[in-house]
Amino acid sequence: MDKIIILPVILPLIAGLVFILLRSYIKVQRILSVVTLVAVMITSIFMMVHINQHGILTMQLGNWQAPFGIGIVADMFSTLLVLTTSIVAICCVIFAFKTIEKEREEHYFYALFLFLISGVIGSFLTGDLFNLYVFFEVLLLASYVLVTLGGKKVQLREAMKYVIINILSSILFLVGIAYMYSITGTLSFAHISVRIAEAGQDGFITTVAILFLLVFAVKAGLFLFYWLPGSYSVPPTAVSAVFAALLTKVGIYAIIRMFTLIFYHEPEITHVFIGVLAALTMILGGIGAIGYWEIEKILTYNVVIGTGFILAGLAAFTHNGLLGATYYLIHDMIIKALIFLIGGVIVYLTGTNNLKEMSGLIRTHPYLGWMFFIAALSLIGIPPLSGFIGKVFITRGTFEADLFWLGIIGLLASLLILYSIMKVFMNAFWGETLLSEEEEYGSTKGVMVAISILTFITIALGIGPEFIQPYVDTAVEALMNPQLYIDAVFGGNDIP
Amino acid sequence: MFDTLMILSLTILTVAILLNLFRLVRGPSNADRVQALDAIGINLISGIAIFSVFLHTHAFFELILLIGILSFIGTIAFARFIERGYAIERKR
Amino acid sequence: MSASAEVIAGIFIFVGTIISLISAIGLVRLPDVYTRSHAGSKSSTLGVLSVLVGTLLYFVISEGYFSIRLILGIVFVFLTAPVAAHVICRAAYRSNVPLTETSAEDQLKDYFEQQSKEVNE
Amino acid sequence: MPFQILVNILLAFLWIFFQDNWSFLTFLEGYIIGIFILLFTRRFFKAPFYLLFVYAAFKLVYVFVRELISSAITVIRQVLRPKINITPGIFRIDTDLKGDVEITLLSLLICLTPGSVVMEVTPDDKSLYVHAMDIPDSKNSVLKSQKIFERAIKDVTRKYV
Amino acid sequence: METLVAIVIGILFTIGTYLILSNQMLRIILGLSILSHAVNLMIITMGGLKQGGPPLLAENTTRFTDPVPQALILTAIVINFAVTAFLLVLSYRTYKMHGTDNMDELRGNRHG
Amino acid sequence: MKPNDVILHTVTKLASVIIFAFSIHLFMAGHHQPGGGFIGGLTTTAGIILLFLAFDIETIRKNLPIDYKMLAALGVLISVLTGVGGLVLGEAFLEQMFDYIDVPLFGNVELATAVLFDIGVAFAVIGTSVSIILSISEDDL
Amino acid sequence: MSFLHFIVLMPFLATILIPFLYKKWGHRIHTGWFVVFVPLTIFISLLLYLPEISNGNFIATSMPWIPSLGINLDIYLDGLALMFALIISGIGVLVVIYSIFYMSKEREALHNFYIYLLLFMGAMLGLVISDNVLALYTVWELTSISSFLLIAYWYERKKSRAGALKAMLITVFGGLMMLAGLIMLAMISDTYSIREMIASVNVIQDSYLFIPAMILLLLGAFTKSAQFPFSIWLPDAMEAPTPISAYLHSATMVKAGIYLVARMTPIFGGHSLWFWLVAGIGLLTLLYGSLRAVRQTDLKALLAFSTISQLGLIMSLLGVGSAAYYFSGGEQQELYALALFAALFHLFNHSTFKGALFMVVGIIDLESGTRDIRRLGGLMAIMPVTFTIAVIGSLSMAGLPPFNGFLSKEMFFTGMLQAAEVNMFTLEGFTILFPIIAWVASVFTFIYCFILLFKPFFGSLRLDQLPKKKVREAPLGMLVPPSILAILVVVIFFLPNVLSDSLLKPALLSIGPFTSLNEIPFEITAWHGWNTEIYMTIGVIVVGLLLFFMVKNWNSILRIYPDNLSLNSLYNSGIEKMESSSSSFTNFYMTGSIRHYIMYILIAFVGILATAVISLDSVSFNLNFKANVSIYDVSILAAMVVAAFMTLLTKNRITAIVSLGAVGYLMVMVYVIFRAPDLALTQMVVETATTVLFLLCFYHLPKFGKRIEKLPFKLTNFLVAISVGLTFTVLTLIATNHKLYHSISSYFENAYELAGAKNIVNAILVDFRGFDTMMEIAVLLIAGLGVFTLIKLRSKDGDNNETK
Ligand code: NA
Ligand code: NA
Repeated sequence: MDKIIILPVILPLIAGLVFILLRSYIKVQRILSVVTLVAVMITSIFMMVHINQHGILTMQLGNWQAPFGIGIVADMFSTLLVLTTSIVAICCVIFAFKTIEKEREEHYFYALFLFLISGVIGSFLTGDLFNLYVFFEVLLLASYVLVTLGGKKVQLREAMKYVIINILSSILFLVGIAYMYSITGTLSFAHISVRIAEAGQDGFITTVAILFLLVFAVKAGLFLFYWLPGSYSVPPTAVSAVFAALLTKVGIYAIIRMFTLIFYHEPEITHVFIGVLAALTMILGGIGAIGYWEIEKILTYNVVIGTGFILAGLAAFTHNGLLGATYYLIHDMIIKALIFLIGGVIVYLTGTNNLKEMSGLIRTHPYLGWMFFIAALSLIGIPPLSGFIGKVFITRGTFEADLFWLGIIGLLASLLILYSIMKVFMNAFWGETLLSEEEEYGSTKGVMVAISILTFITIALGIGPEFIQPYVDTAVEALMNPQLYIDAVFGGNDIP
Repeated sequence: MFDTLMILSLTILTVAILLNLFRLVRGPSNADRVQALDAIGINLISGIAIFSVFLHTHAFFELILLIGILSFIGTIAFARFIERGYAIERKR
Repeated sequence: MSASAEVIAGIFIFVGTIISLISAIGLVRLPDVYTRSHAGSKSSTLGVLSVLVGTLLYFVISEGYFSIRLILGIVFVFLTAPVAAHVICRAAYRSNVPLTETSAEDQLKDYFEQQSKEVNE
Repeated sequence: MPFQILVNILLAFLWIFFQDNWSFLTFLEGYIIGIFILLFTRRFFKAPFYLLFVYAAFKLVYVFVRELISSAITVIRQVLRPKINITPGIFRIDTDLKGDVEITLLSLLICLTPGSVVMEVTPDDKSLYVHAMDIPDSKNSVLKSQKIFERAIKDVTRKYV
Repeated sequence: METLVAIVIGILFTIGTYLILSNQMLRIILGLSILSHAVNLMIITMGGLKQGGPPLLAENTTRFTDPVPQALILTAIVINFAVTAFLLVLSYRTYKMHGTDNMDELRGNRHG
Repeated sequence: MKPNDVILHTVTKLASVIIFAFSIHLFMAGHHQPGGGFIGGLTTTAGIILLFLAFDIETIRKNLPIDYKMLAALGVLISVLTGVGGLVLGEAFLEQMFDYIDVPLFGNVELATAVLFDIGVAFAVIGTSVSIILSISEDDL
Repeated sequence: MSFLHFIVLMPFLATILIPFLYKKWGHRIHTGWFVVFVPLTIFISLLLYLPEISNGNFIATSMPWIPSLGINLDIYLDGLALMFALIISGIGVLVVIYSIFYMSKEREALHNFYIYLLLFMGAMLGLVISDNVLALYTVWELTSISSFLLIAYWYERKKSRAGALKAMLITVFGGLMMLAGLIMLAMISDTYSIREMIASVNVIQDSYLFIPAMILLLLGAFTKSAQFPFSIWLPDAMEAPTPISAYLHSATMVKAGIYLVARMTPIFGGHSLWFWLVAGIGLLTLLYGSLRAVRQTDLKALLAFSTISQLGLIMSLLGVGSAAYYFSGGEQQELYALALFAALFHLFNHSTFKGALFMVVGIIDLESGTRDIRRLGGLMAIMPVTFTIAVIGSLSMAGLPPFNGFLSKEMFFTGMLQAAEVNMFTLEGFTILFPIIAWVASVFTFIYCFILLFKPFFGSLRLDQLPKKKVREAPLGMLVPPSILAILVVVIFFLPNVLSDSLLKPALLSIGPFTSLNEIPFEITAWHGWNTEIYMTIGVIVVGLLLFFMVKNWNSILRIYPDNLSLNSLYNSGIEKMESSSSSFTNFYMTGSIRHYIMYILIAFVGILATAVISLDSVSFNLNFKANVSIYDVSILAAMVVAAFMTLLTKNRITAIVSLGAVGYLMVMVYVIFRAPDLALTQMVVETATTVLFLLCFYHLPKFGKRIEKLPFKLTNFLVAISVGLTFTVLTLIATNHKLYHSISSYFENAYELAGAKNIVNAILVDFRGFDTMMEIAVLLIAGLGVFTLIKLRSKDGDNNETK
């Protein structure tokens, strides 16, 4: 059973490789990509069930005992993210069938897409600091190519910035790894954790912790998000939806992983600092979101707000805070994909990105409109949709940690989300209908499946969190108790 | 004694590389730079050979040939580039 | 055994580096790219060959280790250095890098002019 | 000639089997013994004894090295002068060598002659344009050694093949 | 040794940073490359410098330098090469499409 | 006037043979000496590029008809599949196996799946680097 | 799931059916006829619980939602809940009937209308019977959303959309604050159940979160109930169809805030801040609403402000009544509890007369085509029934007998007079203002009630002023619902204690300091003798009538207050300013300039790291320059630094590239001196390849330095660069001196036994950490694909810019 935990990483990878060999067989690629992702989804469900019964799943690659080899560690938190990733990926790839031009498909779109997913999942599952860097690079490279795929002027321009910033942050990531290696002489998360716990998290280690925080902050769009709005708005919808849903989450995941497993000894410094950054992120993101009239910008700044909100849960560093963060993380992946997909369809239908130039779509596209509305409510955290539980428990967590300002800012941020997202709804869907269906620049044919699935999920997650609650609880329990992770990695072996 | 000689040799070589660097920087033509680069490559080979003796290791013998190869390829590439404006020809 | 290795290798290596230094000086001092190519290609080639031979002998004598890799390296440098010089000079000439003012004659220029005349006709 | 080399190598391996000692030195022993065997049996082969070719090749290499050293010394002398006093220039030499290998070898050798670099080969492979570092000095020595080179090359490429 | 290298790393960081704050594409990329070198230098420094022979068991030595940083740098070098190759071609294409290599002219209509 | 590349071509033929031999050496030696799949692959690439430089793309393509992107993908695939091999045999992913067997003529020879893995690496490196160079060259750079 | 759950869920379930019904029969039978059964059933079912509740009992039942988190659909039906539930469902029935005649089945998308309405109804029912605060919050927000949808029912109209958004923003804001407050309460009391919270009221009152939770909850209540200054959304909400205004914005939704305050009174009552906030804001709202109402020319707007005012009245009573909790028993407690009782009574009354009045206005609007009182007049003759209802409604609102408004108004005065006696809280002198404000507000209430009654119905009918040429009495169906309410208004006046015993007292039991019904002493009587209250009422009538007839003479005084300073225009300009300033703020730092972004990131890194390392007192290292260093080390490193500087200083692209190459090749040497053969090999090849790529990509670009960089530009760059360099030097120095453990690498020295390899680095790469390598070549492959696609897949949008 342990063996299957590598599948979510390598299945998409293998599929992508096969796609390169099958370059001209687009139909086969389409089918295979869905099949692969469904397989990943099923695997992760199996993993979840298994973890809940038997504890954290690990696999030491090459059978080299920890900490010498690279370990793949699937705790519940990771696995939940893997599952969500696979679902989001399935929806986005289905969406891509109808919306990605043939040219892009022939230029390895599906391969790149699956490489991206493989990188994301790998980042969630790896138990090794340097391997995390490698997976970051996998997903980043794939994202670079996906951003530029198509070669439009604006794509190239924004890709330049995106790539440069990410290279810079990868360099700083390596700096962190170097320091970490100097201090602890090891790379496995679990082993680092053990060694730091043993030696005590002194001032310099805390400094290095903050270095890692800042590195991941760039990736997550936590406070250092400046690169994000531009690059998320240029690729095709299916891609920007995946970006919005997954890429920042990897950074968030890394922050949560490091600050629950390794740097958990000085929360008054590190976690409060995370809280400050989270608050600033929500404020800046919120201000950004309400100021604009372009759909893509509004949605992108919402990604930023989401990041801040999730990390507010980590800043709290209580059981409830992390519970909320986990729920909200899952929710945010789903909902960002959904809202970006719908946003893309709106732009596609109206031929414009500017809200002032569109109106009254609800008459011609009622389902789209109501799904947008539901998505919007979910984004705001209105119950009983998926954002609610996360919102409540993150807020409760911050209160428990006496970070009232953070909790209140989080709630006020959802007001800004409300304003920005309702602006989209009211301008795009309400008002006089400008275009008849024949005059529209595109149609919703074939794209509603993905959107409907995601809408269904956001509703289902909101109404039925009880079904995943045991899993989320297991996840949070492990996050709050690093020893579980460490024991799973080292098994019964001695820790050098 | 021998070690001192090796260090002396290395120092001389370093001076040589610095002089080549001067030419590399100074130009004035790109051909000059390629020339300097080629010479640096050659000097690097010497340097690594000396290090191998000095450190008493075979570990860097591969590097010697490799530098030779790359230096050659690099020189050819740059020279072609200077000559034609492109390095690799599509079709004759 | 080791002492003789050190003596022989030391001589070869030291001479080699001196030659390299001189060729580097040449590279700095000589007036144009063509004259510099003489220093660059030949002197430094000799220098590196001397060092490599010294190294080879050092390991042969001290350890009985006869390195094919080093031999191959020597051969390769020997083979390619003149080509490099040739290609660089040709490129320089074809990209119109002028000869130094003290140059006496330039038959190639005449040849090129004649060739382009033929093409034009 | 290739056939002879092959036989020689086979003999070397045979020697290793006899000695039951897998090492480079044993191989070398076997190879040298093989040379002698081939020398004795050379009349059975139609081609001239291949070591003659090897000899010619070595001679060529010797010429190479000699030229290299002398050319280097010439250059070094110039470089180390307090004031460099040279009159460089480009001149043409014609050759009767044929084929890529011969032309190449000649060019390489010329490149290694004191103070001269081949700049161009005419498309008909008949003439080489050579840059000399110091025309009065180099031009004559190039023209002189051209003949030696051409013979040495022909020895390798034509005589013993 | 470590002190010296640390200072060199600092200098490389300074130069690299100065370069990436430039407006020209090329200088930015050059800066990133210098930063990468600095980081690789940093990683190898963290394993301890010159504390044994090359990590080859065939060599006659009992102490080896730390092989792990070397392996890490190898991976990092390759990845960095991949990224740089992509970035270079990207910048070339960007230059071609936009007709400028000045990043200041590539701001776009604000960040959209 | 088109230059006469006779010198270059002749030396290139010889040099590239040396380079290819060397790259195979680097690859094979990698397990015990400096080298390995990556560096071996890159050296092979160097050889191929030398050919491209001295000759031209079409000529080399005719003589070495390889789709380098596919080669790269195949390489990665081989590496992944050696990993999967361990998995299929009930071991961990990427479990490498090695053994020493006696082969007549070659004596005691080490067989390691790591070599297979490394072949994948080499293919990937060759495929990628050559296809990068080719892509760029086929543009009007 | 209990029957009560079913009742609450019924409206939601019905929403699923509506589209089908509408599609199937919508064009023949008005959809409202199906819908009306929902509130009717609910109303009747609830009535079944009345006897039980009237006896002072309650019904609690639960249905799991997220039981493992303690979040369930707990229902708690007590007096307060039942009273609200009956109002909601009862008026719901009337409104639906009314809407059947108001909303045209030909022109309107009725399925949407009724879905929203049912959603709202369900939410509202859920709100009042929910015991779980998170479930309460759920439906609380749902009321905001359904209200949003209803206000914007005519979404083509700009005003509808703006009104809807405003209402949603304000009420959701309040909801969020309320959520924060509820979470605090839940945290303190460790339960999500309101009942359990009330049970552990001592713990809550001792908590330092008591005051924050109170304020947050009040924010929720005040926004929802349109208390000053959050009242601005309510007038704009009048864009909704009139049945909706009648239902949501008079009888139900706005009372959610009242409900919350009432519900929370057992927790917060007795605290001075609660008293001052609730009563004070309530009075302020009362005054503000009545003053603003007088000025309105739109009938619905007038009603809106009157609603604000009346809600303020109820709120102030709840505030004063909360003082009852200050006492433990006794006459004082009783007197204050009377205010609570009055609040509940007036709340009920208000639902009746205000509902009726809205329907009246709807009739006027529909039949005459306008709601503008400057154009209306003389409708009394044409619309006798409507007029009668209007008389009953407005006089009740004005507080005149024989209508229920009179009774509760009298009790209101009693309460306020009682408040003036308050001496247990600080600032006692101010309480004297309570009755004064109450009286002044009542005067204005009287005036606007008369305006409402006189302007449309008296005077002369000027048909030319009206959009509709033919003005008629409304159809019977439209008259029945308001008539029922009007009858109630009268009936309650005469039989107040029926209502009191069956509903008000059980409700008071829920919120007041009583443990059983028997303890509640209040009897409602129309006549108390000549007490202060009756003099106040007479004063109201006299002064009110005077002012009403002289309205032209003083009305302009109210207009002195400039419109653009009003809360509403503050909101409007605030929203605009917020948008423009936030976009200009964001544009200020989101410049699109990569240099700026890098600058932010680096400054953040350096600033934060430097602060961290200094403030955490961890700068410690020993500078040992000499150990282990030889001359060639220094030369190589120096050469590298020089080459790097060359890269920086040169103006020539090629020189820069080549200098970078030199740095790379010197790295090869560095790897050699640091005993890293594999690295040296790899670096060698990679550096060459990189340099070649650099040259290929940048050879044709023009020379550097066309644009001269200004000094400030250079200086900033220099400063940032220096600080980055310095920071990482120091950090690296610390790191090298901060090795706490031996590296794991000694394990790998057994590579030959473990992995059969003598090259340890290679063993790590292909075996120990083979996974890294596997993904690394994947990275390489992706980069290769990227280069390929960049060159091969081109967009046409840049053709004109392709520069050769
Ligand atoms: Na619009
Ligand atoms: Na010569």
